Amino acid sequence: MFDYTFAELSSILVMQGFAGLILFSVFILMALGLAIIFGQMGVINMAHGEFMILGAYVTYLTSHLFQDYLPFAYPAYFFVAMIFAFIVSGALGLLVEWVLIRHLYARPLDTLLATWGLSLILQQIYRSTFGAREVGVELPDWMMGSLNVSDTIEVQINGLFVMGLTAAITIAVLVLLFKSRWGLQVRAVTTNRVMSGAVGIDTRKVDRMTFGLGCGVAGVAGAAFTMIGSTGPTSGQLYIVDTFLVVVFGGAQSLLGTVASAFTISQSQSALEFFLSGSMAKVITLLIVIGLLMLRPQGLFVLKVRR
Amino acid sequence: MNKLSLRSFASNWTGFILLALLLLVVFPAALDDFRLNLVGKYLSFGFVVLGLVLCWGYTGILSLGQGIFFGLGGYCIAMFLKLEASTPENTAIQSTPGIPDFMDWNQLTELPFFWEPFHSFAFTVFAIMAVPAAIAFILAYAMFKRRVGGVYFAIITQAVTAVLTILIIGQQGYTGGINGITDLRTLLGWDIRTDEAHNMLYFICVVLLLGCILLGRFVLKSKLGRILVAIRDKEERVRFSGYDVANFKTFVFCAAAALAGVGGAMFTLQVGFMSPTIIGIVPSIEMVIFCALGGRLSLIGAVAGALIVNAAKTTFSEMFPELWLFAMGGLFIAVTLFFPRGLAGVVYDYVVPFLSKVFFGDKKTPPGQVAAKPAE
Amino acid sequence: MPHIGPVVESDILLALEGVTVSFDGFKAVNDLSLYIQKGELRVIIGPNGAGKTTVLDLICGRTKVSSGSIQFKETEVTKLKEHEIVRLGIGRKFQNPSIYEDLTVLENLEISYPKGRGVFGALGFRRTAEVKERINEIAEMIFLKDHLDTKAEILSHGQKQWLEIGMLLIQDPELLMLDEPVAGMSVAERVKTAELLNRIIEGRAVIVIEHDMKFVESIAHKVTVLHQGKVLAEGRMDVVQADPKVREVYLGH
Amino acid sequence: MLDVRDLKVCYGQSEVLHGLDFKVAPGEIVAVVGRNGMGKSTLMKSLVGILPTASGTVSLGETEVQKLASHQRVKQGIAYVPQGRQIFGTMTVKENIETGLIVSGRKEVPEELYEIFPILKEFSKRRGGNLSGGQQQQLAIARALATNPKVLLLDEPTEGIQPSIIKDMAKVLRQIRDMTNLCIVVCEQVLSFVLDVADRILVIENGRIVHENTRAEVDEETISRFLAV
Repeated sequence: MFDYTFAELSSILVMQGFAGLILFSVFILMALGLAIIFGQMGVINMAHGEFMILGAYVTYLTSHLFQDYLPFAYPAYFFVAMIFAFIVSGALGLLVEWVLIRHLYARPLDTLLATWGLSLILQQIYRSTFGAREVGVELPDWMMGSLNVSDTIEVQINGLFVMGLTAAITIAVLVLLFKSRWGLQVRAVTTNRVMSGAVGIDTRKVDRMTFGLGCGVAGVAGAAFTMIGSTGPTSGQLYIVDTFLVVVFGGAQSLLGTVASAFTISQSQSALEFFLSGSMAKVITLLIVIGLLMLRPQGLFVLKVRR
Repeated sequence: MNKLSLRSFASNWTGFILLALLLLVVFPAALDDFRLNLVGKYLSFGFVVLGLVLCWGYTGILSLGQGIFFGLGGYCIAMFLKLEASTPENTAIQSTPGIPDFMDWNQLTELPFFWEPFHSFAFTVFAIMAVPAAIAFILAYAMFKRRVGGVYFAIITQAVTAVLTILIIGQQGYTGGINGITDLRTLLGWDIRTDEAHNMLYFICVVLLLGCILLGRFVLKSKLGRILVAIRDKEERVRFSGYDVANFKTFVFCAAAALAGVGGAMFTLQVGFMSPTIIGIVPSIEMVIFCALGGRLSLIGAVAGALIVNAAKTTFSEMFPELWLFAMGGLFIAVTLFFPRGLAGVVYDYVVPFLSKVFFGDKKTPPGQVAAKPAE
Repeated sequence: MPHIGPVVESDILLALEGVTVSFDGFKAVNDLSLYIQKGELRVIIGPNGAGKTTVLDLICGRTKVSSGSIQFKETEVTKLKEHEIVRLGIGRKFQNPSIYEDLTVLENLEISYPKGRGVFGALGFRRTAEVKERINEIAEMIFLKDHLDTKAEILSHGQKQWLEIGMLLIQDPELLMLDEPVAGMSVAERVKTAELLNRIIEGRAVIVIEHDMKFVESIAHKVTVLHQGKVLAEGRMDVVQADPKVREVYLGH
Repeated sequence: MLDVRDLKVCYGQSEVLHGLDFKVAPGEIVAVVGRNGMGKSTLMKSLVGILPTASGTVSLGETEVQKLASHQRVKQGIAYVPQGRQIFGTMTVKENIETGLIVSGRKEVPEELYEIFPILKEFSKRRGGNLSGGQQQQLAIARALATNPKVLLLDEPTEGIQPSIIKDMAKVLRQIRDMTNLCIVVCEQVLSFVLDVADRILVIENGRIVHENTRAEVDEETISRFLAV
């Protein structure tokens, strides 16, 4: 690496940083919903990736709908798709909670197995419906192209858009959790489930809504995901392990911890990619995270609760 | 309810004898060479599920990384076989004769140092169990001393699986990459590709497996077995009875890894190759479902589970490839929701009481007359 | 009543000195000092939240001290792991009976038998005549001789309490700590338990946390009253009962 | 208002309450006294539905509630201030009170609550965990009152609180009773507080009511004998 000039080196670093930010966005999008469900309810949802992919497929379908029937509104289709994605994934989440998850709250390891089964079924449904090949959406014109920051640095607009969207979704979830009545109930139930019931909160309903919301957020994440990559039946599986590590590493109950750990992991991975091959970078990142978890089993950010 | 306690199950031999008869007499008599070899392949997963019964069913440690230990055992024997197959005469056309072909393709000119010991058969046999156990030890000791458990441990085993799989795929020159180690021919000069060899290997596999079942029984019937249950149900009390819980958990996790390693070696011998597709995250979690379906508290049941799910997989994915994932996913859900103790649980709760009612006309099954469901 | 009077240095079995533990700023135990002599039976009483259970947690290593020292037989135990403290000779009974529900009474006692505590020791452990004899002896003492093959989960609440006491006795600890040993017991069971305790305290020190004052009167040598993590009063039962500070804490004015 | 008949409650397989009978009229304050471990907390928890009822009935006016889940009982008008207060420590004072509003669907914290507990208005943005013990107790009571109850259950409200504040608490509870005519059941072992606050006293021992009397007729010596160290 000593062959580079300083300017080249710094622009490479910026580009790597930008790639890291996109990875960061993907992690955040996946991890937000997971953190809501795992952090607040203690449920391991291995089908989370499939809920996300569902959102991506909904976006794909919506884009075709617009192409065929509303071509004039095509530039705006994404925003409609995002809403659809939230509704469809969220509704499926509510159903799954009612049929499956509520019977397994006392058995966290079993939720892991049952939701894995669910993920296999969903994958096959996607494969039967959309085919095994990956599908992509056509980006509206305004999202194409890239911005030239300097002679050697350019950034893609769709990447920037996804980052902005990620920030918006994160803020929306934070606002929902800290400002809404639903968030109030969720935080109460997380702090003290028994006492929440005794002040009149319907804890079962809160559980169902929380699971549904976590899945809905995954759906929106899937919609955003279509802007930077194509979607296949097994795309969801690619990120599930990393995402769980992000959530666990951040401290399961802290959303800010999730954001911080997603940032750390994504940046270190993309920085390492500069020196090593992609797979070795991933190996080393994962090993570092595992090592740190041995030192701090509760994660980076432990919420201090006085009982 | 006419439930039999799990202990009366563990203490009776009917299930074991039926399984032994089925594997040693019925299958060899009824199946052709090809099918028998397939059963042998399925049975190599039986070793893995025995380990899962010990560490998941009895101790409560769910590992989503057994595939890796299976793979490590398989790679150990595959390296030995590959070296035996890569004589300078056989590899004369390579630019560097005498090293495995994939190394040559990847411009290696010399055998990597960690391959050297695998010239020795004795070392290989040792490594098949020791390498998985050593990796398991490093992971388990660190985690259990820090009291990381439950779902956290499960997720971390999965992450470790991801790491090792990526490493094996990425380091093509040393491991054969995504294709794995293929074209294995002879074991100490004995051609393992013939039908006779397959039959012989089948019997070796069955005898080893039955031996491991007995070993598992020995562990579960000892005081150690009861301590494992105690750890699963009330870890803190065990600490306050003066035991170092982390040591026990580490032991059982390592034992499970070593068993998986033996299974991997038997797999490689019977199938003739080892590759990353057999051992990643997805296969690892499938191994858990073999165990869950058969019964996570039953050694015999779990082995039966491995046979049934694998046989179903072969049949289904030949006939209705579309339906296989539905069936598999449905299995995961149904077993966890309705039959947490798996088939073995069904057998002891319903089949045995029913049989004893039919044959003995009594309501209570006398211990010792418990029939086990045939494996298939 | 034995062992009341000036403390002789060499007689001290357990010494807590200046022990403090805080949870997020809240001091559950505050600069507490407590000495237990060999062969003494000490009852700790105090209102809810006074830190009684926390003191036992500190001694047996379940909670780590924030500052201060705890010495047992002149060994500092604050840095030891739970199982190491048990092996030194401290046994602990929890407030809610903590037994292995899935195992029989016999197996519960066998697991607690202080041999074969390593992994391979446990693997090679055999139920010898000596072990059986010891188990029978204990089972008889805790009134469960006829229930050796009963699964622990179907025992009555009182029997579970006895079983847990038995699991400690089989280890023959020098210091026995019992957290509310008669909670949830019927009157008849209480009487039997008092009898049992009076028998097992011979030759060892015992710390009991208890609320049932009749029961305390029937067993106590010396009483320590805790209040807000500190020792409020200490001494003979009748003296403590007459102490105005104690009356205020319990009764108000 | 509150009518409890032959209430039996079990922990696992052992029965802790062996059939309690009592009634509380609207506007009445009843104190349940007894030493630790005699079943007071169990009674409170079973009334609010945290512990299941083994047999017997609990009625609120005309409605039987013993089969309902906690939040449904709260909706029917039972409010609960637990032992140790159990406020939501990481949430602000205002948010803590708002959790009690959910059941009635109200949005704003009623001004009356702040009038009763002015300190809570002042500290409404602070985290509950950072309040002193006495302030937390006020918060726990305010949170319970926010559910608009007919019956208020308090489990050892004086635990860990300075004697000077205990005096005030009795006054506040009587004030609340006068304002809303709700009935109050309070479990206690501090006799002075009991005598300050209660209209009627029940003594519970080993899961049974062993003594019952009105405040006017109560003999302090008798009660203190039940509580004595």
